[in-house]
Amino acid sequence: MGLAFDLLLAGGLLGLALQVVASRGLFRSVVLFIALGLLMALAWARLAAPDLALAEAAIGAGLTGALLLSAYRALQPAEEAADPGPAALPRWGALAAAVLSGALVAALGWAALGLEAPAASAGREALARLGESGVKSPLTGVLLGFRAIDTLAEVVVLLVAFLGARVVAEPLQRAGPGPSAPGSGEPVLTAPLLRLVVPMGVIVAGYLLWSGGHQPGGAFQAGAVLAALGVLLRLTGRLQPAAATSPAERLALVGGIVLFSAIGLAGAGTASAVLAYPEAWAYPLILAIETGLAVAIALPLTLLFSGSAGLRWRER
Amino acid sequence: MAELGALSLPLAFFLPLLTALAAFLLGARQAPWLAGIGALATVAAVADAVRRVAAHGPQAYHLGGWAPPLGVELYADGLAALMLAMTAAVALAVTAYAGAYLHGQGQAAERFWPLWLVQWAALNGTFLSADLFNLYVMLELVTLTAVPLVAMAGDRASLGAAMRYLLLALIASLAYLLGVALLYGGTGTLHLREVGELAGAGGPTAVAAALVTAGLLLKAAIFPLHAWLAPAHSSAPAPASAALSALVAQAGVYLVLRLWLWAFPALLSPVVGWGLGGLGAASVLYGSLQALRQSRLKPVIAYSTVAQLGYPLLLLPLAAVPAAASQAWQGAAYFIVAHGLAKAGAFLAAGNVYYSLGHDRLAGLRGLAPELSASVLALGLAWVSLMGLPPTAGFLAKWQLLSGALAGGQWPWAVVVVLGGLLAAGYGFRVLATAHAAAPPGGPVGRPARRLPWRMAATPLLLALAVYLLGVSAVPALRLLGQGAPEALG
Amino acid sequence: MTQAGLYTLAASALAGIGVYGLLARRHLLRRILAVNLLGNAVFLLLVAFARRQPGYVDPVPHAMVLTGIVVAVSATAFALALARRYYAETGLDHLPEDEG
Amino acid sequence: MMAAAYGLLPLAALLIAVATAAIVFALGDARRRQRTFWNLFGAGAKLVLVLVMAYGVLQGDTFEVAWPVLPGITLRLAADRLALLFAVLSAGLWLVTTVYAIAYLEGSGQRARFFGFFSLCVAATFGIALAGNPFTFLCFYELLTLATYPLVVHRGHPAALAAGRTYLIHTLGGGAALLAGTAALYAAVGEHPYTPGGMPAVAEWAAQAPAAATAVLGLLLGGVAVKAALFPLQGWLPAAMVAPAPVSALLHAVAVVKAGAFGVVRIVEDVYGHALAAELHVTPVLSALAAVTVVYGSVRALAQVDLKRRLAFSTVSQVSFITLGVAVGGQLALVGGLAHLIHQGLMKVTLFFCAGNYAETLGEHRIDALDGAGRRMPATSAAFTVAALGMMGAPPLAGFISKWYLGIGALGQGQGWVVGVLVASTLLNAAYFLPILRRLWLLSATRDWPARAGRAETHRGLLYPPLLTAAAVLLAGLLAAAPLSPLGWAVRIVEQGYPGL
Amino acid sequence: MSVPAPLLLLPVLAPLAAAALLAGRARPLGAALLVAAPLTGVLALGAEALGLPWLLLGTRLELDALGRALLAPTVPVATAALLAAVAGGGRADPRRAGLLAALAAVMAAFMGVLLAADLASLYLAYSAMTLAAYPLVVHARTPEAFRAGRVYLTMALLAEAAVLAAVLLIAAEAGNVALAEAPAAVAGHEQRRLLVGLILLGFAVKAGVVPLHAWLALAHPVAPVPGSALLSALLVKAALVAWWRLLPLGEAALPTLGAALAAAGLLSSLYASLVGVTQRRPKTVLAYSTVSQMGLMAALTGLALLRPAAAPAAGAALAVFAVHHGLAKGALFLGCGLHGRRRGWYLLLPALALAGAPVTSGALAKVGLKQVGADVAGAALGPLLLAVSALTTLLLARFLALAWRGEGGRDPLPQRLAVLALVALGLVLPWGVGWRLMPSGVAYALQPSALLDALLPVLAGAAAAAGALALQGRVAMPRVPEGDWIKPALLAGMRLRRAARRAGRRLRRSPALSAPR
Repeated sequence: MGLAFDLLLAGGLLGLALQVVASRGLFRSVVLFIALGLLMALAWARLAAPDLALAEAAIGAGLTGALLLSAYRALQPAEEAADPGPAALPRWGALAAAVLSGALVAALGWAALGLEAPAASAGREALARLGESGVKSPLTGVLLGFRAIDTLAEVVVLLVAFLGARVVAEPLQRAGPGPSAPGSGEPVLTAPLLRLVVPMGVIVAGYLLWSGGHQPGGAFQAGAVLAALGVLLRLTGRLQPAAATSPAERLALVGGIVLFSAIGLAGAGTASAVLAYPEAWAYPLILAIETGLAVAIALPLTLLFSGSAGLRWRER
Repeated sequence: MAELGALSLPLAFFLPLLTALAAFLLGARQAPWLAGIGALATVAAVADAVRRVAAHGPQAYHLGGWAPPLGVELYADGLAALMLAMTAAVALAVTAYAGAYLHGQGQAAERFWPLWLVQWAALNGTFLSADLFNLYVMLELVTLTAVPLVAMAGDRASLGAAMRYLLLALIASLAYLLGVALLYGGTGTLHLREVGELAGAGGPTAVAAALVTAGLLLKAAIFPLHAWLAPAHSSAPAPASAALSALVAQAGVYLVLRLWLWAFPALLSPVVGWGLGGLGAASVLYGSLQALRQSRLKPVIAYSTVAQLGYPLLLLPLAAVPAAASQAWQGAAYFIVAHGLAKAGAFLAAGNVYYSLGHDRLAGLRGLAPELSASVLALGLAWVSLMGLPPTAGFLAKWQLLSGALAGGQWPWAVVVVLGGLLAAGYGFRVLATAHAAAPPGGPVGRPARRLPWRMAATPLLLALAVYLLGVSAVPALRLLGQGAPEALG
Repeated sequence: MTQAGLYTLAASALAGIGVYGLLARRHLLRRILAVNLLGNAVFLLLVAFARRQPGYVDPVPHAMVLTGIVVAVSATAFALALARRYYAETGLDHLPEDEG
Repeated sequence: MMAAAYGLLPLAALLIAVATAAIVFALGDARRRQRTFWNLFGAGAKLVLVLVMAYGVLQGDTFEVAWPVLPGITLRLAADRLALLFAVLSAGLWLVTTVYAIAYLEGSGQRARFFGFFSLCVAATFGIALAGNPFTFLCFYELLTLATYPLVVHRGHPAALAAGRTYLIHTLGGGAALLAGTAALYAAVGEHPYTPGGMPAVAEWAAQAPAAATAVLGLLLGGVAVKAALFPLQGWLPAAMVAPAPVSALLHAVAVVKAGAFGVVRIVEDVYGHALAAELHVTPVLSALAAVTVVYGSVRALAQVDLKRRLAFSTVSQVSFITLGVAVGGQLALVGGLAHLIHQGLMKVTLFFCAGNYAETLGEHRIDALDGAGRRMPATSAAFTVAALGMMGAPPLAGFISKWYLGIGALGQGQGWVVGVLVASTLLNAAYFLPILRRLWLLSATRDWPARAGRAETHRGLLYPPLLTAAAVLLAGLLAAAPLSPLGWAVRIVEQGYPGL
Repeated sequence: MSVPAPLLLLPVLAPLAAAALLAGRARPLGAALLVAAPLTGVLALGAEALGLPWLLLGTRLELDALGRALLAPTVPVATAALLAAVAGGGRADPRRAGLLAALAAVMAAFMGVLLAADLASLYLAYSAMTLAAYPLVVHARTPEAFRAGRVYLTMALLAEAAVLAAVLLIAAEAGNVALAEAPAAVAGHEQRRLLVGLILLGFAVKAGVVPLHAWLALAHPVAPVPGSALLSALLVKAALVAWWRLLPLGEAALPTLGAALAAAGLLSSLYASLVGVTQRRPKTVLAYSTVSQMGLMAALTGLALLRPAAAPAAGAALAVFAVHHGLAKGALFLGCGLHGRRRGWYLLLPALALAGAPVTSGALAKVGLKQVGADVAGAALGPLLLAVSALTTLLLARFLALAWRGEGGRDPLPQRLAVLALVALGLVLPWGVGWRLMPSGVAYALQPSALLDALLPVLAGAAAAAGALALQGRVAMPRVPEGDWIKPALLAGMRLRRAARRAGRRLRRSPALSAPR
């Protein structure tokens, strides 16, 4: 029964993926990709990875989807047929691509299936020594304990993506989903709904953050929720794009990383090594770091969606 | 447990990173001096690391105190130390140069500094990390800092180059990650040397190695995956071009060597070696021929990068030949160092040309030499190393490669090395001759519109001179390289 | 066939589809989509690996995937920004064929 | 302390030239007086150091500086007699040429660049002279190529650039061959210092792998043959004539072609040893090529109407005598070859100085425009005459001495045909030099020459160098039997270094 | 009489110093020194050998017997020629300084040839002389002069090539051998025949052995008078000096080469006299006379080569012959430089001497030749020599007829004195030398039978001359160009070159080869 469901799920994944690639309409592809993300989250949930499912749903499907849609709109020619569009791949080219992809599938499948799961692995050791990390959730232990450097670097990646996007930034009028002028055209329910959703979201984020220590959740998921809130506010015009990054935003952008680095470097003195935590303080420190990280994840994502250097509350 | 003594290893990553954050926080106005201080601090950390490696052998640092496979290890052997040192030298030059180059360009400066400093941190991380997945993150960091630098000019050409670069780099990263996933699935570890011990030479490992290598070769712009490099590297602003060619692309080559010699030595059969070496050779020849055909200065230099990146791969077919291995190994490693310094010098000198004239068309460079003599001199000096002529580090590296190839009886590589040098001379002198040419009647086309700040004039010259300093004797560097080298290559 | 094996195969196929998309489609957005497909394939593979042995979930691949997701979204966001700017400057939604 | 410094003289001499280059580069174009001072100071100081070394070597001192460059490979500067023969030539002519060049380039642009590379060029030549092993030789040999290129293209016009390209294609190609050869040699036998009579390790290797040894010897000789302008690799030399006269003088007399010829000496005598080279059947080929070059260069020179081009082809011809002397074998021929190294340098530098003087003072490059120039510029023409007659091998000038030893050396080796080459060369040299002399002295001018600016026939800086070198040509021949003459030095080298020949 | 050895350098250096002074500003002093320079040669007579091991390849200077004898004509002829040149007209001649310098150089070089006692020095002096003579030949700067110069230089240099080869061959065996030992070295050389052949060939040009004489006939007429005098009286003798110092005379018998040389010499003599008669310019006639006389001297050398035992006698005879010829020819050429209407009287005595009239030095010289000839070749040579003598007389008659009347004008006293002095010395010196070297010959020459012998051919020649005079105007003299074969040869060469060029052009135009470039 379970396997049948999995089979269905996998088939759905592949079918969607094929549609994403093969579909004629670009919009359709984008939407299907978002759907694919959701299915993927489902699959991961099936594979005992609820944290990942959560993150994939929020980030992989949600935020990425929002970004894609916004970009899709921006890439539409102002007038139809102004752009001939990319020439179709010649038949032999498509054939070669198919052969190559097929070969990859074959090799990969053969190799991946042929791999014996090793008796000893980093994962087993991580589970065995989870206690030393100061948290109870294995994932958080790995992310913020054993392999903290990856997490740190990954947040830097996000910051860098923001910085890079600033380099290629478009004028504010064209940036992100475009300037939204709320008020007249806004559905009636929007404002009250938002008034409900935003505090809820913040609370959920806080909960996720806190829960990350022992069950599914954590800085990423919390950051994703916050970012989703930001997207929402930006779309509804509560948040307006700004041409400059305010000092507060700057601080928020780097604060998490600086905090993480500072605690990490302090570990060389207070604990055994860089990125080690003194045993007694491990949990609070990790929580502090996670808080910083959540902000450091949410803000760049929001800004990236907004396509602007900063955000300002709409003047009332 | 971690040794506190080797704190300089994590610091080599953290110091530029924190400087970048500070530079971003405080804005463009404070960035140059901040960057200067951060650069000096980083150089100090690197110097300490290098000193330790030289004195005490390879240094390992277990981040968080977690030993592999659980934690991530920073590992500095001779090769890594050499790369760190080279990176420090180039980065110092780029930092000094960029301060003057970007002076007065508020927005560009504001964006450049954090990106560049993070890139430096990520590069140091790439050279130091002994963890395959951590390497992936570092590589992504490098890529995502590199592409905006390429796009900085914001014109059609640079945006297209950046776009192509980004897409290919992302694919490369994912190919690498796919390989890493397979390796973890097979060995249960991500640690480089443990993977080397556990992976064996089976088919799945071969697929993983192929994926990893394909990704890295794409990042290193090895033929036939080279097409993105030249437009990208020639579109970036000069200091970024220098960093991209001297450091970023070379990091890919470095990782190819690192992985094949440490993680997949069992797979390095003659056929595989000859295949990879053949790709390197093709890169050398193809890049050189392309460089000969360019009509602008920076693309010439960029294609020269394609050519030069191919040389270190010649080590792979030689590594298994006992008579050749040691020399080829030294040659390849020294080659990366020499190329890095020389290429950075060349790009910065080209940047001076661009800065002064507002263009870098070769046809417009006639009669240029008197106006920019220091820069042209630097360009010439750097090129001597790229050609592999004495008394430069490039020559010594080429000599070692050549000797290795000959001692191992694999003369085709020797032919490639010699031929590559000749071609390099061909495209190099094409440029230098133009610069030496008498001005056309009516003065040089486009007289220098801008005076060159002395820092910009001096930096490429100093980089070029460093190549000569390393050309006086390679012994100290090679002794350093010997620390922790695989036994077959020692 | 185990559950993990099934998803392993699915991941392989997904990777193939992603690569095909990269090779066969030239619209920038489609290529970015394809890159994401490829990324998803890798993640799926890792998640499947984590679940290979009964009664045991390997947290390390999970951590890798989580990190990977953030990296992927960062890269995608930047790529989209770049593509938009490229389109704004050139009016092209694909890269010209002539390379080098 | 003093003793240590004394031993470091080779390095000091090398660094003086490099430092001169650096200072001159740094001074820039504008500061003429300072540049002149440093140029002359550098050249003078180096000559003094070289002479001190020469004296020391005569006293039996050894000078050696070596440092490891790569594992198992050292950069080694060693002052043996042979090295100093070449070093004295280069240092001496550097000084003279510097004086000349300062006067010659007065008022032209890019002098900082010119003199900087000029100094580098001499540094490289000095390094070639004192190189103590093939690797060191290779390093400086390539450096020489690089340092001379900017000089060749100095004028910067398209012809100069084209010549520069020709020059590079030849010399870099040669350099590549030398690189490959040297690397292969090292790969086979490792590093050994130059050993008069040949390195024993090479002999052993050649016994085991004669084919490889022959191929490597071919590569090595092919590499140096380019600079030595050996047929058919001589094409660059006439092309390089577009360079200013002091450069031509430097290329032809002091640096480049001599570096090649000197390389032939080192490779044949000190790496393989003549006996081994002969055993591998390389020396006969080499001597045949040299002979062909001698004749070919002379025949081509006959047809040239541009004075410098004629001189260039003459160089092609004359330099091969050095190669010939080495290839023929035997002590006497080697003496002749080595002496010719100096003699040809003195003669050719004089000729180029004079050609430069005609070009600079009279504005004439063509031979047929020089009718009656002897009356307007008697001193220059006298110097030219001495050098030209020397080239012909007319006694008592330097060239005669070389030919004498080459001839009797070849006969002593049972290679009488060399005498035929010598005789043919004499005749051909006469055929292309005597008409020039006739025009200079015996024909009357077809146009009015530019008036003298002062009392001297031309700038004194242009006048004295050729007179000095012409006097040297005369003295080198006239006093050949004196102990410290070039011949005497060559005899010393051969008697003490190559007793086995 | 003992003179310090270093003074041996004086005859060489003094003319050079004089030339240097002439080039500078001390012209009068230079001129004086120049005229006096040849006189320093006398010093050499009393000097010991001088060794200068540091010079060239180890130089030795010494006067051997032949050199000693040759000083007899050298000193007076050179002094007279230089005096004539210095005192002679054309002070306004812009090329006078050049002429004097060239004369000085030739002078110095010839002295060098006489004094050289080692191989390298001999070669040095000889080749220097060759080159230094060129400016003399082309002094007039006319196309004719340049043609003569070209022919001269070409032939001389080709010969020099043989000389160089020979010198190197000797040196390879014996190093820079002292000339006293050179004949032995050559005799013992493993390639003796080749070597001797090269030596003969190499110096034969200068010696004017037919057919290598062409340059003489071209060069003498165009050269200025003092130059011709030096060329004809002295320069050509350098070849003899070289032969006698290098050939293995008295050391080894080389019958074939010896006979060939002797035959060539005699034929030269006959041929040159015959051709000379047809010439129209007095100096050309004299040039052919020189060829003729040099042929006899070459024949003497050949005889010595033929039979070693005859070498000493042949050497003595040669020395006497050379002294005689030098003085007489010097006087005749310098006489040609006079302009006076009665210059024939100045020329008569030397002409008679050359013709071998009894009691003249010519008679003595011929006695020596005859004696050696009879000794080596028996009586067969007698009639031949008779014919030679007769033809010589005819030739000189032709010369006198052409040169008797000068074109008029006053000659400076020094010039006239110079000629007269040579005439006078020509009467005395050969006898003096003969007395020392071949006393028996002197005695024989003065016997009546010998006088008669000498008279006979002279009379025959005179008769022929008278006949020719009688026929003058009625029978056309065959016209032989100066240098006989050289002009047709040059013309043929030119035609050949033109034809070749034309053929080449046609070839290039032919469609098969005209591929687009």
